Amino acid sequence: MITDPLTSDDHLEIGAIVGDFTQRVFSSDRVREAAAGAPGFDELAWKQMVELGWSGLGVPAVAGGAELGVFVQCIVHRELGARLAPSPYLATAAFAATALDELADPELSGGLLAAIAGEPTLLALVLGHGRGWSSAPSPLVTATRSGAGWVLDGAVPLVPDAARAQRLIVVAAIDERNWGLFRVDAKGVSHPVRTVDSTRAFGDLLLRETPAVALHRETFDRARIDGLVDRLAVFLAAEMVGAAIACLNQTLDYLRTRRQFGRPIGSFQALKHRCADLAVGLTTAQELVFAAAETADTGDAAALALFAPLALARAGEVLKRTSEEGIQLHGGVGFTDEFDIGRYYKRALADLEILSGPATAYARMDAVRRGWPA
Amino acid sequence: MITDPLTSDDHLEIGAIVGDFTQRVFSSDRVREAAAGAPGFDELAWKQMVELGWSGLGVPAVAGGAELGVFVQCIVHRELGARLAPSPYLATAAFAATALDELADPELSGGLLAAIAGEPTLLALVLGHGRGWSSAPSPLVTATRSGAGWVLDGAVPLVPDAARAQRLIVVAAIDERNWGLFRVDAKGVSHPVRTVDSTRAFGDLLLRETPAVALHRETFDRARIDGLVDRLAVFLAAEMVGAAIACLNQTLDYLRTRRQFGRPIGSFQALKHRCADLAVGLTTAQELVFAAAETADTGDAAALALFAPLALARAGEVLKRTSEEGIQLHGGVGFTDEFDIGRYYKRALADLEILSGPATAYARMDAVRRGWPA
Amino acid sequence: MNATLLDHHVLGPALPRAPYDHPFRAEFRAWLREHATGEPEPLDQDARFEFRRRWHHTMAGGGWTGLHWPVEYGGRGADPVLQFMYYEELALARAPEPVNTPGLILLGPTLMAHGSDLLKRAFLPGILSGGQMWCQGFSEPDSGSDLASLRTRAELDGDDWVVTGQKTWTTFGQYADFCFVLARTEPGSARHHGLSMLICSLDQPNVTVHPIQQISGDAEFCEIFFEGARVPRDWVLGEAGQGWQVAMTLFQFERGDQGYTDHARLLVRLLDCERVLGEAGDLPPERVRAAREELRRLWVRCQELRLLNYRGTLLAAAGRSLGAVGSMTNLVWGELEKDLGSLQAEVAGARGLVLGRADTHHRLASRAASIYSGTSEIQRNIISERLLGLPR
Amino acid sequence: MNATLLDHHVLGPALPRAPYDHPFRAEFRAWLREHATGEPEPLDQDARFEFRRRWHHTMAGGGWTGLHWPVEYGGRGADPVLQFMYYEELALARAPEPVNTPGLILLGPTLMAHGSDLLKRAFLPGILSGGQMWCQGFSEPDSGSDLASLRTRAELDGDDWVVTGQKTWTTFGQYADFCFVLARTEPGSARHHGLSMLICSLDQPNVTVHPIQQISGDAEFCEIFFEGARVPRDWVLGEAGQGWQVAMTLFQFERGDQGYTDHARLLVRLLDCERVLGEAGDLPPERVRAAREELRRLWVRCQELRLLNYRGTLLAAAGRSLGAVGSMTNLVWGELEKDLGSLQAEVAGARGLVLGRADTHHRLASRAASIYSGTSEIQRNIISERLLGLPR
Repeated sequence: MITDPLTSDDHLEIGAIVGDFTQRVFSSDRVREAAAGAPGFDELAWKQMVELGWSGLGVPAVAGGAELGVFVQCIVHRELGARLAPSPYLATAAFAATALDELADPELSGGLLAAIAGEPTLLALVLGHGRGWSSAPSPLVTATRSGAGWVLDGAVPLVPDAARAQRLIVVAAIDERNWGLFRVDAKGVSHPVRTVDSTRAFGDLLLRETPAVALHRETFDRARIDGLVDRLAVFLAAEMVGAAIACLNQTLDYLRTRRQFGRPIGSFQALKHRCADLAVGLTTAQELVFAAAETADTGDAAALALFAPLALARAGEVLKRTSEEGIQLHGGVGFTDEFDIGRYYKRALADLEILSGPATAYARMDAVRRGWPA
Repeated sequence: MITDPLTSDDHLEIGAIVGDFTQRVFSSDRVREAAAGAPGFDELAWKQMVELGWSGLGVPAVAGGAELGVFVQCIVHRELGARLAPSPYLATAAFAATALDELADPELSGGLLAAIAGEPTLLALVLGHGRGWSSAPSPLVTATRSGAGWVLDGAVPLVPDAARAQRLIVVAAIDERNWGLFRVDAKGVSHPVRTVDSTRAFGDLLLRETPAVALHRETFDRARIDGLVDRLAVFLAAEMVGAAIACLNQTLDYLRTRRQFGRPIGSFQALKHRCADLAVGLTTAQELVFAAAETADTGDAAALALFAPLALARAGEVLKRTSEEGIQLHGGVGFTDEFDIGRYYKRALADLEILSGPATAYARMDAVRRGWPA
Repeated sequence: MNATLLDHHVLGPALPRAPYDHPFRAEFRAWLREHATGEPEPLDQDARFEFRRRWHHTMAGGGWTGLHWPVEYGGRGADPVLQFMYYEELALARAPEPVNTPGLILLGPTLMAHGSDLLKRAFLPGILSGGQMWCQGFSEPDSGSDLASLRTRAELDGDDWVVTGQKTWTTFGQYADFCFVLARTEPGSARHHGLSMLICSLDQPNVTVHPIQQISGDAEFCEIFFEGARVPRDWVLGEAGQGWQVAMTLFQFERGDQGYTDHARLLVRLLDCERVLGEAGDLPPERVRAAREELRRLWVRCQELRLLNYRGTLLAAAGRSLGAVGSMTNLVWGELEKDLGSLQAEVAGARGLVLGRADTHHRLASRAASIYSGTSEIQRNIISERLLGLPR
Repeated sequence: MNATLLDHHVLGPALPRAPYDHPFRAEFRAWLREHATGEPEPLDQDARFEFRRRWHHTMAGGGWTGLHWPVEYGGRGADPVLQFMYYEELALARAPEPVNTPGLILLGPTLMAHGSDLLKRAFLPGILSGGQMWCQGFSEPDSGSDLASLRTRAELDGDDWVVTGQKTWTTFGQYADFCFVLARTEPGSARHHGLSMLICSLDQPNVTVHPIQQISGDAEFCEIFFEGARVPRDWVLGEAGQGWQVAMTLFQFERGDQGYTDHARLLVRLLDCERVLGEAGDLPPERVRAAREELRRLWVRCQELRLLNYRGTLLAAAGRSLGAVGSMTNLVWGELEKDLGSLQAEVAGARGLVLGRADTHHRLASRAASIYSGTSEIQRNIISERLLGLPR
């Protein structure tokens, strides 16, 4: 298979452990079973992951987490992506935890972070400025003081895992330049939406003078939100690249097995060359993802501001293309529900929307490059 | 080979006659020989074409031409393109003749048109508004009254065949809204430029109070120039599609003959599929070209305003891609001067600049579509 | 407003031999204005098929089905250019998609060419009216693209053929009354020899039709199990043992007709994308820009498909062979259909993920387009070998 | 101005293990600031080679050639990460391209691995200094991509091998003093067996070097005719008959090193395109827009190539096999080089057609990139079979 950017013994061991777990817990049958009910995730599997300490991999040690950093978390994401795992790991342990860690006052957020690391809690992050590095001029969610607390107003479509989260962490606009981080109860404000991807519990969010608790100590500007999205993008990109690897592997298995005209169809050169091109795209996308992860851990924010959109854009394009080509290379069975390949395509479509996909990522990349001396 | 849009017996016969002539007169050796001297064209061949009456195919009968229309002319252009014929046919018999026929006062232009139909005259058309359907705000060439006549000023780079033309037909701006058609002597104002394509005599034009004769009776607006370019585009597109057909055929010949790993390389499926894709692009581009030609002859200007840029854009893209892929599929010999395939690539590059290529054509297409009810 | 310019805008520049002011267009358009509601098709597949079946009856009532069938068989004897305009007009009117095409396009004309008088009398009227629905039985689980390796067999038992085997990828088999089945009728024969084309009623206990669940939620294709299904001895098209030749005749009709309808329906859907993009949605500006670029590329590709269809039309009108134009049409259409399906959902942004929407459904369903009517790969094989003469 | 940000802008985001503030970069950059003029290379090929040869001597004088060679052979024993930064810095300084790479990159290291002490002493110093120029003799007219089918043969005659045959695609053979020739030394042997790697002086009457005219006007590649050329008996790398294994060692160096230089030079050229686009030229606005889009796509592809090179560097540093990363690098580089060549000329508009300009020349020359170092097709074969395990 393609070159693995994991090289240290530690990382390889973590990869093997995570791979063993996900292979067992997120088998194709179990994933299909979980999806057959309400869209969302496998609760038992989530409990097990929390018990194993994985939900706290990115949580600071002071809050009871392992504080192992982005690179290690990406190893987990890659495996979850490969299995199309129905899991709140992305929404809770990556998105919500990172927002809390980056933007919240530790005294106010400590309990939430400890909960993420220690209990099978369910949080979702609501980006009230728009999806991804949105340049939308008007915010989707605004925060207003109300007595001693705050109320939030606004509507956000298709927030990942919001349909089953207990609490929502919301980035909301306080005024034209200042933003804050808030906590609201999900009950009554989050409405489940059935999408093509049954492995995530998307919810439409409708906030109407909804009481909220402020978690930030100081307000922050758009640049801080973009910096947050840089980090989120790396996690999502790692899931996408994991899914793409699984897509390619399943397709290769099929090509090696299926026979037509008296030969395995994998011996037809036109198909081989297309697989080679997929492998090249996948290899480079994966390198971008793990370079971004390593860069996030070294704290080079300027480099991350380029690597993150690059990784998200290319991982998204590669997953889309690999799953599309995967369907085509499976021939007739590719577009039936019998094989898993179509499920990867559906997940690709959903993943591409979570942070608004390649076009938005490239716009971020261009903006960052324009900001540099020419 | 690919489906031929020529279907009537008349057209097929014309195609066969032209094909016989060009095969004989524009053999690879003779074309290389002509190019070895100054860039430009084979004068003897041009004389023969005039004697055969081909230079007057598009010239009105009153001026001694055959007035057979655009479709028939495109049959000739296709064969000339296929042979990379070094010939002033495009510049003189197509571009200059069409401009004269469309924009000039017959009484003033009759002599020139008669010369095109009857003698081996050499004219070049200078588009002083910019290349192709240029949307450049300021004109490249302006015309000013001077005594009883006119003088022209301006600079136009790389005018096809201007380096060897005797006279230039110039579209020049009279004021902000009005344009005119002028005749100037080429001597002293046209400077030869050596380009990658030795089959056309490109010239840089420098006009400084150059005396000119007005050929229009009434001035005309930008829309009329765009309409003229629509017609020119069809001729150029026909040459490009002819060149692309020859490219593909030469590549197929090579693939059927050359052996590697004990098989003709044309039996490798990856190469076959790429040839299939080239053939599809070529087929549809050729259909666009001849649909445009037929539309030009029926006089449906609204349809032509779309077909012409479509044909030019697709023919250009297809010739570029077919010649590039042709080089690649020839392997090592593809980028040497020994085989002709590289010459097609060079001609493609030059042809793409003559009317500024696909991007400009698509801009025209968009503008025309925007002008319609939505 | 100038009606011809409107047509230009939707379908593209007028084609010299199928102009927008053709009297046939005017006549059909007048009828359509009265009968076609433009109501969108239901998303539920059963409801959708019913919807289309009703439209077929409406069309048949007006004498607008089987346009190309000879007058003696109830058609209008329309030449290919009229057919071309017919399908363009249907698309412009946003009429439901046709049903019973396996009967109208494939089996009907093949019956006229190879069928006995008995068979023609028995089946042609029901095909035209839509009273009997038809499906085809060619592909098998182990002979997807390699038809000659089929295994379904039929043996004579008294006055009946007894059919045993499995067919797959049968479009709308669950709604069909009859299936035309290619089966091996000479034991021990190989490849293209010893096959026969049988007409088999699906309304018998020895036939099981099993719809195949697709990623779109549809089940447009079926597996059909023949376990001793019975076919009257003379329900054979052409001679017994000549099934391959009959099938080749039939496939020619498939390649030829399919294209007529496609570019126009695609162009109408592209117009819808353009409208959605023109409205103020919540798609960020960079995605709007990218979608507009893609829209333009797809418009150009639709024009190319349109000209391929037009060329196929003119060739057919001149009685000449389509050659590889059929494979090209298929290839271009399949790839275009997928990309348009993607664009339609893309312009809806995140909403294009939500189940129960037409754009969401189309995107998923479109993935089958480059597979089910001969994969793009098979078309490229055919083009490179038969048209370009590259060695096997 | 922040120097690190400048590097970010040109080369892309800093790589964690090859940071812009690395002391090696600072040291080399200081030397380059003093010695590299940034003067563009001449377009005439002979002048260009001379220009590069002079630069090689300058570099050798500073001890900056053969950076990765062990100190005992005159190098600096630099690890792959230093080499990676070395090539990035050379590109940033717009230094001339290296010459004698067949010697420095391929033959030198292969000599160290397989050569006798005699051969090492005789040839390594001249490679390093550039006093002796080297070329390779592998491809033959009838064995372009299928090396094992080569026909050049060598027979012992007294103390000499006598070489007969024809090599082709030999880079800069006309400037070389020596050629390493893969020849069949065991009569009757087949494919990979019975081959030997010989070192042949080109300065002898029985060798003719014939440059091949390219479409760019260059003749970077030569045919070399050996008509009884003589090679001393012990000028064999490894054992006689083991030439295939020696060649495989050699090819490993090729795949590994080549990439180091490429992405950085491409990124510098891309920067030039960006500057040209920023100036008010006569390119119409729609072409400027299209060029900007392409520029962005190429920048992304350069970053991908850069990360492939970086991965190759890290693998080499860890002493691990490159696997198919070499083929991927080759494939990605070749396609990128062509597209960048096209963009460079495109931003010049019609002027990009004029002979005697660097952009015109580069566009034509770049067409060879996906062919001469193993075609893109061969790389895809290798990737699909060796890496992905698809059947032959």
